[in-house]
Amino acid sequence: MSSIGLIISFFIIVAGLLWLLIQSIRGQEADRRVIFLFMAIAVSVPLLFNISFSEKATLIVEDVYRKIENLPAGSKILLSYDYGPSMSPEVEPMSNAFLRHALVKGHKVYIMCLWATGQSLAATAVDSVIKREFPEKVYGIDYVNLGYKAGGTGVLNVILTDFRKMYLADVVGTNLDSMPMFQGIKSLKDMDLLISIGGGYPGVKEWILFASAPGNIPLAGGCAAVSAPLLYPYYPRQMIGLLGGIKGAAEYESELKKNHPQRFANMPVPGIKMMGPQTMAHLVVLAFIVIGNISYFISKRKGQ
Amino acid sequence: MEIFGTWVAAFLTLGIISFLYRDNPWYKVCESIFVGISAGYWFVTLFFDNILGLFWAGITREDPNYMLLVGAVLGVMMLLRLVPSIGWISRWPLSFVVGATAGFYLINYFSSNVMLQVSSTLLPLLSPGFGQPLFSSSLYDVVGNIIVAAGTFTGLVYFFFSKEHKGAFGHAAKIGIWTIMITFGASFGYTVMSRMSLLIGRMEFIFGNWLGMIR
Amino acid sequence: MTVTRKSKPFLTPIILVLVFLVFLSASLFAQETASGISVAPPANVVASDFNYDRGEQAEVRWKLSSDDNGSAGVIGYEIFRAGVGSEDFVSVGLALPGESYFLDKDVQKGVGYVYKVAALYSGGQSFSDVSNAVIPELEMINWNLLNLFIIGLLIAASVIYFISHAKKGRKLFIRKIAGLEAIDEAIGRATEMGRPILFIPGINDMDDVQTIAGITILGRVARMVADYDIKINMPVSRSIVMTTARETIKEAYAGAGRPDAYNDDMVRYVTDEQFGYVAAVDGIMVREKPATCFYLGAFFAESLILAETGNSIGAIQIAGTAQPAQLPFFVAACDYTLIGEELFAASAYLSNEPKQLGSLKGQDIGKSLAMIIIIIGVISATISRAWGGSFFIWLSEFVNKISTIQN
Amino acid sequence: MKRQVPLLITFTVGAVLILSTFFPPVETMGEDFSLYFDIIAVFAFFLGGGNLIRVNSDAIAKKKKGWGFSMVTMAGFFIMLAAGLLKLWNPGGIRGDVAGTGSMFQLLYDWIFNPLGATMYALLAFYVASASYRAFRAKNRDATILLVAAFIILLGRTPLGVYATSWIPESFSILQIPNLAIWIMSSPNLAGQRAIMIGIALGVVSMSLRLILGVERTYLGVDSE
Repeated sequence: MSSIGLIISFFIIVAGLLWLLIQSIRGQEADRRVIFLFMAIAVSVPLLFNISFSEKATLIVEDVYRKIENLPAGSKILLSYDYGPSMSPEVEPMSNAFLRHALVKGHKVYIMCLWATGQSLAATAVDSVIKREFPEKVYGIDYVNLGYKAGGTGVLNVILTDFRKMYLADVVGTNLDSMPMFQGIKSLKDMDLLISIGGGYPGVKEWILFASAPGNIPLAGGCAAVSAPLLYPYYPRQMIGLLGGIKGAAEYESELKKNHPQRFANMPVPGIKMMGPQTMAHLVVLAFIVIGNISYFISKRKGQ
Repeated sequence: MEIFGTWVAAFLTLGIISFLYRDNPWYKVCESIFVGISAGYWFVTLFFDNILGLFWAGITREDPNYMLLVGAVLGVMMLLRLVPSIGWISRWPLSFVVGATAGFYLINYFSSNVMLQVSSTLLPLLSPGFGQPLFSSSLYDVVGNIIVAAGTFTGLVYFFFSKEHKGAFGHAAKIGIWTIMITFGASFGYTVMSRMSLLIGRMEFIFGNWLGMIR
Repeated sequence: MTVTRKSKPFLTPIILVLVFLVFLSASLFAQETASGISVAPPANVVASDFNYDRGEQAEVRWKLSSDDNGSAGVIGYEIFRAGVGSEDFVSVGLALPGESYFLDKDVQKGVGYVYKVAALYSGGQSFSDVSNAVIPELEMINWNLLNLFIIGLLIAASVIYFISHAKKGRKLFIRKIAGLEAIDEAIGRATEMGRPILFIPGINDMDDVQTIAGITILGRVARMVADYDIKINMPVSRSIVMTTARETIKEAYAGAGRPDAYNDDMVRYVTDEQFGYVAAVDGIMVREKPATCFYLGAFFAESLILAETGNSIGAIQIAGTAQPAQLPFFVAACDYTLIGEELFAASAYLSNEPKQLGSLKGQDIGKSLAMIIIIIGVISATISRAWGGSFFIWLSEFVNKISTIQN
Repeated sequence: MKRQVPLLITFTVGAVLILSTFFPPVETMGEDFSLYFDIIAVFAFFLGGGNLIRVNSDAIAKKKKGWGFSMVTMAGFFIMLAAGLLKLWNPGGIRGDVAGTGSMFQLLYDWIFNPLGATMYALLAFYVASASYRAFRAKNRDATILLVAAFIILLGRTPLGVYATSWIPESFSILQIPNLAIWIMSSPNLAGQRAIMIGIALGVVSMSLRLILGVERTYLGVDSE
């Protein structure tokens, strides 16, 4: 169904843009209602025929992907859910993508959160992603959920030197020492990669200043699009990479699909799905800017 | 019951979108409904939050805050505008509001905008680390710091009122307006995505919840 | 106005007694914990009144326990508080290993307190001696804000100086602001086409200085409009803005000698809801097709909806706001845009009164001050980071100190 | 009397609020005054609401053009007022929370208020497109810079941007569109925002002083003497 839809919609939009181009070459301005019509098509068609584009990862996302991909199997990755339900629709796709990638590479995943609301979101991720898609993974050996601890940067301060000072047990109360994956784990410094997801306070910035920098541990970030510009200055020196908004998640999902085609054949890709109409709309806006300038230059030359 | 709600919402959604084609009775109906309902909504919210929640509760609790009566007196004075003979008394609460706003904004904006923004621009241009070798920081940071400091400086120059934009001062102002233009272009382009997701949300409502065409 | 150091004659004897008592109990207490692998307690705990507050905060400082070296024993500190002379200590807070300061936020003014700090280790707590007594006091002046006060005073003085200095009628050069020069042309166009002028004062109430700026510009615009026979159409979304706008327009028409031409219906209330108001304004624009649209005040996401609808009816649009996020949309969609500061300068600029123009010169002094601080700060930071040199390091720190606000 | 007293009130209230930040005992005066404002605003709403009713009922009475729509507005206004103040269909009855689930107030909010607001907001997507088409034209140097900056950022948000410049070698990776976009957002964009914010703050200082000193008084409707 979606392939036919793809052809039809592409045909409509390309033909329309061509017609607009000819109009502009003749120096006629496109009527604003035509532009509105194009926007309506550009957004609703990909929704109806769920068209999506393979997103090629930008450097800031690819660095994170390469880091997790090249870590030796069994490396220890800490994933921190630092966001609430209102930001969840924008950052959940990326936190699930991180989980899938770490588990498919056989890494050990340590889940925790600095936001109280993160705890229930982490729990749903464990059920919907790990338990359903990776039944072979064993709790306490391959992954653990440490849950929420109040104190924000104070928590980071403590676990930077000793996990057990802050977390004596995991979220369900089992003692850390009874879990094989905690043998020899003394502090954050024993982690191979830290990932913080969330754009508020405490968030990625606090993880950089209070954990990654003092402990010299590599850190990757994930945040809502609106807070990405505030985190860009930390890349690349204090942060190996950053996923910004739905676009970052879509790029990561397409990398996962491209490099692990069989394992992730029918993996849900909310990021890529959402980016379908976004990309189409952006391309139409870009086309209008180009056409607008053409008709301007032609009318100026005609004017002279 | 829920179906009825979705149909009402769909009718209103399409009514508003029809304005894009041109002004029509369908849009006028939606507009008047929106104006009426929202005005009523705000009065009800203000009544429960401010009159009952803030004013009445503030007066009737154990250590009542009688200063709230000041607000009530000023409020009544504002209503006296309806009485033409002493309508001029309504200028008193107005000047109270303007005085309070001016005083509050002056200090607030000054400390948060001027002091904070200036102090965060004081970046070392070359090597950020203390005592590190001269060009240790990567080109990326050096250029970045220079642009931030120079851009802020020339931006301020552009906003100068009392000096002609000529000579060196004029060039600095020109660089300043260029920086500001880059800022406007960049933030316009950056917000396009968030505006699109609003429309995508409405389209999902129309095609999904209402027409059920989306899997 | 010097602050005399608070003398507490009656306290010294009490402290002496207390110290003796504490010494006695501490030594008893210490033996008790000898059994567990105890850690050394924190030493010389000092309590002091938090400076420059309303007497509701007290500070506690201590020397780290000798076993707090990040490896073994100490996993944190617990701070206890008791009234002066009483022994029932209550835990008021925790501190992390390596921290030696705690701010106790819920103390009462004028009540005496003593503190003691326990080093926590897996086996239990190792208590320090009891601190000195402290009575949180209210300080009249917040000296931390001295730099804010001085710089603020400097800029305010420059504004006031130029306002008063300007009275002597010396012509002051003020650069052209395109948006404001265009107002005459825009009003002329409205009179030619015989179509109304739409004035939108933003969607915030009179408790936003941008709305007040919009209303002051309305006063000038209404004065110009009063001379011609065209209507001002002003839908507003706040009731206080409605009454203020009516007052302003009525006075402008009276000032122009045409009090009869004014009627209250020029300004009408629509709704407080942001998008309900925008829907109604769009309707007015498309139906009454104003020749000129003014958007002057606080605008949020709806800025582009108004500007694009205004453009679709071919109106001249002059916008102005101090919301940085909305400026790109106004710059893109409107004919003229007053950028941030220019919105506030507009009423002075249009009034052409020497006093008002003087205040713009005062603003420039503020900008030059900011520019000087930036230059000195950046250069001193660069030199001090690259080559050191104690003067530059001191200068860089000094500039940073005067431009940051500790609270 | 009509002119001196208001100016005096503005001056004293403004000066008191400015100085109060420096004296802890009166530090929180700013918040108290905003409480008073909220109360004044509620009283003033009767003026606004009254005007809304007068204008619309006037249109209906005189059968002005579009008086039918005024009827709709009045109906909406009074229905919402009744639903809220009388708490119709509210499970908790007159004591219940005004927006209790199932109450008419909540239904009107979910079915009418919310979709209308969300759709008006969504119109922005259309207007962003038409504004981009119209405004980003290389008319002069400033407009060209505006255009180029917007174009790079927009391109950086699509896969096209990545493919277009992926051929640039690693050492010059800064020139690749997505990285260029990130750099623009973190350096020049930051500088421009700062200059504007500092300017705004100084504009507010000057405006507030003019208001407090009574130099600017048009808001009072008292033009220069």
